[in-house]
Amino acid sequence: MIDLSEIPVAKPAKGSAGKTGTWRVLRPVIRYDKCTRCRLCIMYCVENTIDQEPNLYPKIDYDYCKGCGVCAQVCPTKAIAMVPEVK
Amino acid sequence: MIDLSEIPVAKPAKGSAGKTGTWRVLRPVIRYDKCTRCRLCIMYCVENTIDQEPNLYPKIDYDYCKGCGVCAQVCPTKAIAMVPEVK
Amino acid sequence: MIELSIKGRGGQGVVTAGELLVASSISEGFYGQSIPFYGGERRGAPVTSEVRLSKEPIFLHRRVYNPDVVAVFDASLFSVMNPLEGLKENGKVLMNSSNPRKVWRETYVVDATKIAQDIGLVIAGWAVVNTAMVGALANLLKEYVDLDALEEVVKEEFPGKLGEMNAEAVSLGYRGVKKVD
Amino acid sequence: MIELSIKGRGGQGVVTAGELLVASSISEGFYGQSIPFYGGERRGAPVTSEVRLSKEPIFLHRRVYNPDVVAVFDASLFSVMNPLEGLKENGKVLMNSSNPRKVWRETYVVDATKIAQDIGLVIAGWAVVNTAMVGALANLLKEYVDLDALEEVVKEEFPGKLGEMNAEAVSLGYRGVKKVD
Amino acid sequence: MMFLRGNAACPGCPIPKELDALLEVTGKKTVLVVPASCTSVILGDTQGGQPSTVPVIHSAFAAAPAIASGVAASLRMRGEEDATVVVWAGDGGTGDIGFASLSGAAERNENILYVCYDNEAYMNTGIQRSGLTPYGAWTTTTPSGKKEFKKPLPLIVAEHRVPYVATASIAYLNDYQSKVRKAKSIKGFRYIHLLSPCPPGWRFDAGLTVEIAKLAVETGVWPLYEIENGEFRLTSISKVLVDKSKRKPVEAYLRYQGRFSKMTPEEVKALQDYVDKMWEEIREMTKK
Amino acid sequence: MMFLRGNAACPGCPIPKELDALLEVTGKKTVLVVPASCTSVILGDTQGGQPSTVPVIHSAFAAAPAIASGVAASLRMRGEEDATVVVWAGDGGTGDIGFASLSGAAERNENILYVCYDNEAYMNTGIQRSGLTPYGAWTTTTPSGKKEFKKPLPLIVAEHRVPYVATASIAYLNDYQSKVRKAKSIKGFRYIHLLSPCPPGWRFDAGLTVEIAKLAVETGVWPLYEIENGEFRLTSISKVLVDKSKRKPVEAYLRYQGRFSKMTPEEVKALQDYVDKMWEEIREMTKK
Amino acid sequence: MLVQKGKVLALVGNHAVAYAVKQAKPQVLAVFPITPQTTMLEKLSEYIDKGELRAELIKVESEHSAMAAIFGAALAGPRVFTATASQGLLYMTEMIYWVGGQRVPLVAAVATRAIASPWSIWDDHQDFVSKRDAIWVQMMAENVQDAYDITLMAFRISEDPRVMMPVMMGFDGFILTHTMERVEVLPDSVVDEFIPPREFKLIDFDNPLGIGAVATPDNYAKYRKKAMEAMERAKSVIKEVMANFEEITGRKQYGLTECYMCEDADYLLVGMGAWVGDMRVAVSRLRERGKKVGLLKIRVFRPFPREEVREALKGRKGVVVFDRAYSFGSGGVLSLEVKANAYGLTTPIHTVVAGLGGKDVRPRDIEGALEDLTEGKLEEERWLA
Amino acid sequence: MLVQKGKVLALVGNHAVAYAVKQAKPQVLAVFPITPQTTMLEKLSEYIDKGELRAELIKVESEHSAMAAIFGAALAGPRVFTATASQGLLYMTEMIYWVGGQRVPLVAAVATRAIASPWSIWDDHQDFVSKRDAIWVQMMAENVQDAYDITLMAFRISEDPRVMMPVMMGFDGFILTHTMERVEVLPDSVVDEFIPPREFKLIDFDNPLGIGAVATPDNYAKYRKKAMEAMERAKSVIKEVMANFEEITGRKQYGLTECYMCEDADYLLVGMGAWVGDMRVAVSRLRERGKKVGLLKIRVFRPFPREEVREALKGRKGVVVFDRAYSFGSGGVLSLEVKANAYGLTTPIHTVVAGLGGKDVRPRDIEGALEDLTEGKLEEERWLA
Ligand SMILES: Cc1ncc(C[n+]2csc(CCOP(=O)(O)OP(=O)(O)O)c2C)c(N)n1
Ligand SMILES: Cc1ncc(C[n+]2csc(CCOP(=O)(O)OP(=O)(O)O)c2C)c(N)n1
Ligand code: SF4
Ligand code: SF4
Ligand code: SF4
Ligand code: SF4
Ligand code: SF4
Ligand code: SF4
Ligand SMILES: [Mg+2]
Ligand SMILES: [Mg+2]
Repeated sequence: MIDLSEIPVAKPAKGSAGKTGTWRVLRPVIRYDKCTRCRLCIMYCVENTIDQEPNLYPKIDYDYCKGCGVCAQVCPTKAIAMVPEVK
Repeated sequence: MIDLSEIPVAKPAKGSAGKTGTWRVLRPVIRYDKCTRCRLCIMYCVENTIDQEPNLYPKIDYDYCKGCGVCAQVCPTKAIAMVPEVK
Repeated sequence: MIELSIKGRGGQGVVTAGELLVASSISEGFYGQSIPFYGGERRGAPVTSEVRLSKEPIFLHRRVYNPDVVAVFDASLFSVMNPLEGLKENGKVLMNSSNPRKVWRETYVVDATKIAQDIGLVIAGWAVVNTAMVGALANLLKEYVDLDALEEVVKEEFPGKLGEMNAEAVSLGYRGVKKVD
Repeated sequence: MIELSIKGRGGQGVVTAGELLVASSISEGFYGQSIPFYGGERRGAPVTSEVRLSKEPIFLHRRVYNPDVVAVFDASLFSVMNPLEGLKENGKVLMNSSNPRKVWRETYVVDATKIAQDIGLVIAGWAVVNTAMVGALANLLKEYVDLDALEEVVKEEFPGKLGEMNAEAVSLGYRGVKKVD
Repeated sequence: MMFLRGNAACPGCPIPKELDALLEVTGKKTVLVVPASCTSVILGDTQGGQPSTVPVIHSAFAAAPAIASGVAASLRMRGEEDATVVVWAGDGGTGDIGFASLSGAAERNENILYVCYDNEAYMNTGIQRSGLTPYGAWTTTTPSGKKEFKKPLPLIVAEHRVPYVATASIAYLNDYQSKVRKAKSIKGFRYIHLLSPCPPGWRFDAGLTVEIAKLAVETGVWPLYEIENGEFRLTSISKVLVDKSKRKPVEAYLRYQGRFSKMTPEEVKALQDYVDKMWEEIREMTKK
Repeated sequence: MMFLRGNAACPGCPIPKELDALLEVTGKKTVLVVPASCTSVILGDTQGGQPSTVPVIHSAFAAAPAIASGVAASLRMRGEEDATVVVWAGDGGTGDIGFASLSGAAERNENILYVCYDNEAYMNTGIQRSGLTPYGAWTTTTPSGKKEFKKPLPLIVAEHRVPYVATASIAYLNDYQSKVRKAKSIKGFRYIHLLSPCPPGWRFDAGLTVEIAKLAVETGVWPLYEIENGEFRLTSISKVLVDKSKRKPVEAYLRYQGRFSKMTPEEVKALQDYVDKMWEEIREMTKK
Repeated sequence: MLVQKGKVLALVGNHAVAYAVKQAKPQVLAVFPITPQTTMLEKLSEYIDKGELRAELIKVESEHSAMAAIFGAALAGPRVFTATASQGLLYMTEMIYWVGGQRVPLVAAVATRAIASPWSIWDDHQDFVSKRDAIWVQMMAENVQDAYDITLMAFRISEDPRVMMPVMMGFDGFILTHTMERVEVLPDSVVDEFIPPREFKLIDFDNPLGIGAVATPDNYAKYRKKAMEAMERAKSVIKEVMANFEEITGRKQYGLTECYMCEDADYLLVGMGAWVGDMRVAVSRLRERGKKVGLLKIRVFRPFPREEVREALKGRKGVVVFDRAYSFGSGGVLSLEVKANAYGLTTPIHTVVAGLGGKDVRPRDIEGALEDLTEGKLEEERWLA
Repeated sequence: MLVQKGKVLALVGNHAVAYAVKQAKPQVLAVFPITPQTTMLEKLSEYIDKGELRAELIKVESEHSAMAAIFGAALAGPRVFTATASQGLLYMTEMIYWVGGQRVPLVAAVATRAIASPWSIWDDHQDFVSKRDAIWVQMMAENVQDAYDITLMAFRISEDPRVMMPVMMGFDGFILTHTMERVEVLPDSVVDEFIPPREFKLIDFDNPLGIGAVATPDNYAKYRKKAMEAMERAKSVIKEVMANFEEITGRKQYGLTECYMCEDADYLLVGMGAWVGDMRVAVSRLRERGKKVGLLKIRVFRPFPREEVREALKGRKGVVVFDRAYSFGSGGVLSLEVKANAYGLTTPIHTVVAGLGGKDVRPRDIEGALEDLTEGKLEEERWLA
């Protein structure tokens, strides 16, 4: 078979650009009391970094969430707050 | 000024491909008795090889006419005959 | 090795003529080379094709400057160019002509036009003279070209009826060639 | 010649910081070189810019491996990488921080974030810390960078009101830098 | 999840989501052909790996439709016609340098799904004008705003008489995915043109990506439609926007974007007129 | 006479006449930009000279619109805006390899007059299929006839919203010249698409060039029209051909051409249907 | 030694190559017409139309797309082929480097032709050599038989896992492409055995790769080093393949170079391509006149046969390289290669630049230069123009 | 000697070149963005937008069209300019040869960058050298000042009626394009005098020419010979222009090459581009350690400074050429040039291939190789990868 080390290719990997969560300046924080489990944040998180828990609540993967704030914008109940990362 | 001999260019010339009349197999011959001086042959000669004489009759420049027969086809009075070149 | 130059006009099958000779020579186990010269060739415009035939492998790839044989498809070419340029002193000329005029020390003629017309090999008003010319050349080049082999090659090149007609032209050309004294 | 490494994040003006230092050094008749390192840099992603300052012409073009000075725009970088990699034993570190923690033998801090916020240098929620950091660096690099010249350069780079504010940040940074013992 | 997190897209960039939504529909047997663009960078590197869970062929800037044609031919030869060959290209790769290649593949009716994600400039090289940059927009090569109108690419492609052409938007994910689904079910050359807001390039706050995409549709700047075998059909919310009164003024769309901030009122009006005229044409087309 | 006799065009080739008729209108202050094509050969050589009496820039196959853009910019700088910069290109150079370059120039609305003389194949290299080869036509690369329909290039160019697009035919010289005249009077990107019969390539007797060109129009295969600022208008004899009964059957056009000789009756019908459908669309367009 | 006698055919070069391609059974082709390659494309179209070759021919709109299309096709597994010349080869430059860098096995034939401006459709080698840095194996044919042979070997060399690299077969435009010669073709079954089934395949839905993703500097340099090593390995693979081919056909293959009448030669002529045949004749004639001359034919241009050339040049009194391509501002391209690779030797090396833009090279040109060389009258660089 | 002191600015390479271009007053530009050239394009856009440069910038849709557009523009008289890199330079290959063959004076800047596949945006010289046959003068800058200087000189050299040829100015991507350095710029008036008004114009309605028409073989070869001669003439023209520039600026220009610490050097390092600066430092350090080493910088790559290189190499004990570009299957490209042009000498020449795809070259790499050379421990070819 062919020797793949000879040929420039990339293999699938989570975190191909590293832990992109470290890029975050603002952190999205879900106030579960306000959350209606509508899933809009999951649907629109441009990074795919919101997981749906078994209880249907959204959960953010902070290792990779870049803190863009799209989820906060699309949340109909304003359940997501963007808070500055502690330095 | 620049030396044009250094640079690949062509200058305008009649007969850039030589005396293309020698390509002719059939020769268009105008029967002036049938010609109505309508100028259609002049207009449509694809080679531009039919001149208009002062008397408005068409005259073929056999040095360059390639003998395609378009003039004969467009002549409304069939005044142009295509005759084999004598070998 | 023998070198030929075939002169004709765009549309007369000059290149095919060269290839037929070469193919039949090769089919006989010999060697051959057909070199067309391409310009912006047009129907009616002068065209040259060059041929080498040999019993030994041919190494040369340059053009033929001093042919042993020149074949002229169309006498009117003399008014446009000198088809015999470079021809060896002791070379041969084959003319398609009805008029046995001597143009070189050793001149042959064949009336390829008439042969073609008689057989009905006429396309868009043009007599297809190349196969008759090739037949005539075969006669001059017996050492390299075998008539039967040539006819086979012609039949392979032109399918069906057309092949028959062309093979006949070859044969008539072969037989119709005459030396001009 | 002195070599610097400036570490920050995409969007913090790390490259501009290096260029401001170099430009002011050059405007003083010295030599300087600012070498940004480009990857697919993104807002928030770690970014490095390297600087050489010298009184003699600089010939080197390779990257800076053993800086004399490292400036860290954002303490959180320590969790992503080692910003002090290669720093000379006797080198200096300048941290943007409100917390005077010693990270190297010779450590300096300036609260560039606060300076920026106080002046109102905040864009899209981000404090613009680069000019305050550059001011602080000028204090550590007096031999090569003159405060007035630097302020001039900053005003040239940022037109109008923004220039004023940034020049003030430079000045506050210059004065606000403290050695951590 | 078909597109893995932790990639090099800018915060707020819709591309990862757009790709994930695409792959969700086309599935594992998809080949992505990606010419030089922001996506090339997002797709990782030989060291860190790639976020894509399907094969990716990186392509020279002008070559993607041809590469895809080759892949499609090979898959046909391999008897794997159930796989989907997708070109995923930016507006520059699609409408500028690669356009002859696209047009050729369309004319040959190659069996590929072409998706142009349109961020309306060369973003990977740092925001330069493309043929698809809209009128009035600032880029680094149009410092005073672009003077020409956006090249109407979906219609130009449709004029090639390919079986399927559609527009889409990240804000209308269902509409987008159902178009991908329809495209997947069709053989031949299929084209989806996806407006893809870019926070740094369009100069808006990263959190507004979806909002901006929505406004593009609501103001009528970006009509959602599909053209199936020559038949034009508005889709989703755009269906009601033929009525001008239902459309927000384009100004509502321009407002949030720094790239339009220097437009004069006259220019804004010119753009509004352009959009209104476009809708007049759309009205004609829907009548057919 | 603007185009000199004694050039390398095949007997019966309409190109010399087409160029002469063009130059008659655009005059001495014309620059011809000519990409690789039969015309490159017709335009002579450095030894024997050229038949053109105006400057010619020979161009790489894909480069003509860009070269013309450069010439136009220079002439603007020289203050010679009265000169006409003409791209004279074959169908292959226009619709295939050079199409990105054309599309780019159109989008930038460059001040050039683009004439595509369309002989419906790569003739200079000996009759290979182009994107503009019509359905059913034999070429050396479509030995059993082309399976795709002709790329509708004038309409694709028109979809770029350029100020002027027109079709023309050598058989209707007045129509052609008046379109050139109108184009000359307009600023910006102008496009004329000229059907240009080729005796050896289409396999017809050289004397029939004008006749074939006429039949293309009379059968409706080649409608004559112009699109000025988006306004579509039939011209010359085509005006009456919206009425199907006025059109000759396409078969009348195909009959004389060897390239169509192997078409099956079904294929002929498919082509007739295609033409009829095209005229339905034309009817729609004329209504607007 | 099993020598498989094949059929003898009379073929023009383009048809001989098409024939070899047909026998190699590629499944995807993408070819854009350009003189003097076009008749090869036409013949391939005909094969496919007649069902003699089961393949798809993608009728791309440009050469950039031709190379791109077969690149894409090759990644998915099938054997692929394209052909071009001159402007076409230049137009696909980006993709030429692309497939080289990606190490994709495929074969391209180049019907060599001069480069514009000004336009010229005639032969020289300027196009072929313009790709000498691009991680391609490059071989050049002397005659029509050679073009057929090299095309077959090219597929095998290209796909050899030790090489894994595109191969370019160059042959002189018109001079070979349009010249009919005697060609002995192998039986299909022998070809089937000679070229084993292709194993290369990068598109695999169960092992999804990002083909050609960004390489950071360290990675990039590493890949390039591997390419260099593969190129060096290619030398022995090519020799191995040639030896095998010689065994099968009984036709002497020599290797990367061939040294003709070299044994006791004081003077050496070096050349590549179709005029090597003419050089053979020139050398024989001079030999007849008692001149101790020989001929070194370069058959493989990349990897350049450094060792063979050095060996051949050693101890000669003088060498003349005939060049049909020129690197303006430095020298004849083949000359530069020979000199650089023979650096350290002291045999004087002269250059004759000839045949540019199809200028025919006459017997007296070759013999004349060679004779002048033996007599110390040859300039360091002579232009026949 | 009138030395015109100019302004001192701090500029990144791309802006320095843009500044020089602005001063040369081209009237038509056509540039397509590509990393790492893009910021030059952006700066030029800004100049035009602000009215500081009166020119049209044609926003072409590709690099092929960029070169085509300025080609067309240049024929009509105006001064023109473009810039590109890597894939862009490859994509315009056909037009690069076109303008060279047509002998059109124009200037192109190349921000050197590695070639895909795999993708790399970082520096090496593979793109620049890929155009070494194309009838272009090629010069390479060492630092930002040099890039500015060469750009100005390029216009003058290109338009010199004895040369009449395009000129390519290469400078290392990122390493120079994005690095800010001290640049002394000339006053506009001095530049106006230094670059005389352009005379070249082929489009003339009263003398209508067919530019680039077919050339029959004899004609073609003749034009190529003239190009070769012009390239040879260019050497003295370049020296003349440099001497003049030196006079004006007081900045030493040396000529086609510069030999640094060469006088008594036993060992010589040869290089081109930005890392020459690092080599200077390496040489100085080794000198400090008592090693007799020197440095030969190649500033003009085409025409290749054959005489200067031979002269510089003569009598050395050893030479190492640092190469940032490789001709796979033959050797380092600069190495090949040096060896071929120095053929006949016996000084051993080694090659170090380094810096491919942006791989940074560290002090120890250069010094190490040089030291190994002096100690007889350097391989014939060393790869730093
Ligand atoms: C031939 C060539 N020219 C230029 C480039 C540089 N380049 C890479 S990506 C890019 C812009 C891509 O724009 P677009 O297609 O719109 O994608 P985006 O980056 O906006 O996502 C350019 C100009 C290149 N890679 N190849
Ligand atoms: C890059 C490139 N590829 C291929 C060619 C070969 N070529 C020259 S003309 C031509 C066909 C031109 O076709 P078209 O534009 O329709 O003009 P026509 O010859 O039919 O008049 C081709 C393929 C070329 N010159 N350059
Ligand atoms: S969008 Fe808001 S309400 Fe809906 S699931 Fe997310 S956090 Fe909960
Ligand atoms: S901030 Fe952005 S990346 Fe993070 S979870 Fe919200 S949408 Fe996703
Ligand atoms: S035969 Fe043809 S070329 Fe001759 S005059 Fe008639 S139309 Fe003209
Ligand atoms: S077309 Fe016939 S009738 Fe008319 S001018 Fe010519 S020859 Fe006379
Ligand atoms: S520049 Fe724009 S398109 Fe590119 S990755 Fe960033 S947000 Fe996405
Ligand atoms: S091949 Fe056709 S288009 Fe070309 S010159 Fe001949 S007739 Fe004219
Ligand atoms: Mg884009
Ligand atoms: Mg055509």
